[in-house]
Amino acid sequence: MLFGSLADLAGKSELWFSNCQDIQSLKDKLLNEFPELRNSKFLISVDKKLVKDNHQLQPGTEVAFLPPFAGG
Amino acid sequence: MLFGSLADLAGKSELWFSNCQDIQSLKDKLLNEFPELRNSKFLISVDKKLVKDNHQLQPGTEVAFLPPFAGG
Amino acid sequence: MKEKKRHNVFVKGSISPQLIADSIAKHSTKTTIGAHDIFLGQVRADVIENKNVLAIDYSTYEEMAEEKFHEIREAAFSKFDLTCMHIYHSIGKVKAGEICLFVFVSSKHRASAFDACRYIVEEIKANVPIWGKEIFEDETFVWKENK
Amino acid sequence: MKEKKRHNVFVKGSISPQLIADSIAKHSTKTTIGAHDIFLGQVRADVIENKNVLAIDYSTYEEMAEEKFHEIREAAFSKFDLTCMHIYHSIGKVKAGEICLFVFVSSKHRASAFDACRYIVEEIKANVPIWGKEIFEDETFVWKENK
Repeated sequence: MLFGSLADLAGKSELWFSNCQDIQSLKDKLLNEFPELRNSKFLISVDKKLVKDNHQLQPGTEVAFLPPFAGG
Repeated sequence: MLFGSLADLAGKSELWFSNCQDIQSLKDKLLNEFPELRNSKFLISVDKKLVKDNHQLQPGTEVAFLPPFAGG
Repeated sequence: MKEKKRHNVFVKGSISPQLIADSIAKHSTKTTIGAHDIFLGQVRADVIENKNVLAIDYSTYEEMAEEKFHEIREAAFSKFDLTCMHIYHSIGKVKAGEICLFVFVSSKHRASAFDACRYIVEEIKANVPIWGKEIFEDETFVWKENK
Repeated sequence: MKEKKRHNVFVKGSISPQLIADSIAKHSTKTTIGAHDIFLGQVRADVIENKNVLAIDYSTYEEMAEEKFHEIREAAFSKFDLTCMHIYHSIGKVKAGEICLFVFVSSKHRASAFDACRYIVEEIKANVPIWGKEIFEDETFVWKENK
């Protein structure tokens, strides 16, 4: 899932990727498909918890790319 | 002038004393007239500014005895 | 002097939530404000020697209190980067559960609003000549003292 | 879960002064409260590259945001001695001058209310997945970023 500026740049907010063992490989696929996201800062969450690049993924897991927060 | 608990204890809030050269002598006269105030804590103001016991007084000056504040 | 007259700190009786809402609403035209911090003092139904406080009856040395509020206001504006600031304090009887102090500070960014609001409240509690009689159910009372 | 459902953090559009007044009024029955601290975030009409911000359009990752709000709430209650606490945040469009965040913390004594309110606001700004599009007069926009 893409939020905020990332969804704007990619033109969509939901995407499905198969065969991603970890966050790093998912990130590579995403940036390959949407090179316009390469200059964006973001954090990554898996099942609503922030994670690092090397976090392992299971098929069907909900991963979100979160640009800098602006609440309040 | 007496405020709060001091006015309660003395039964009045305004008093006139003559021949007081400084705060200490005024305080002595007050506590002499109202011994019930002897156990009370208070600050003293002259013309709305806090002062010390040895502050000099002019005739006609407004002196106030202020028990502990409880605003808010 | 004009500035001081325009806005009287003392309010007879409790401060109503409606006064607070109206004050907030008035700030919608000040579009450089990004943060408001509001402190409200509420009268507690404290139990003192087995008796419940029903209300506090506030009194003041008004001329001196107004000077002190003015000094606090000036000091807050010089210490912190504020857009505006309002203080209301009750005088007379305020029942337990009602509001007796309303400090409202607005600034561009949140840090100044937080710092200033706390500073102002501490200054009021320590330095403004206001007294409060805590009145019990049986109409006896004790004089409150700030810590 | 019950506790969380009872009170939804997100409000569609701006937070009205009336909602704030109603929240304050509801606390008059809680007579152990002596101090309330309220933080309000207001949308600024900032000028960015010579264009005025007219409004911010807020969006969120709602499930994650609700978990974060819940964590912040639990942490605040465990760190500070609080009587109660309420958080409201706007979602969707909020015009410059309108309120987008309302944090309301109540405690027996003032120190806990001040400490907790500031803690909660900082946590929300840093850790809750909410985004804001700053919309200009000409309908262009930039994405806001918290400091």
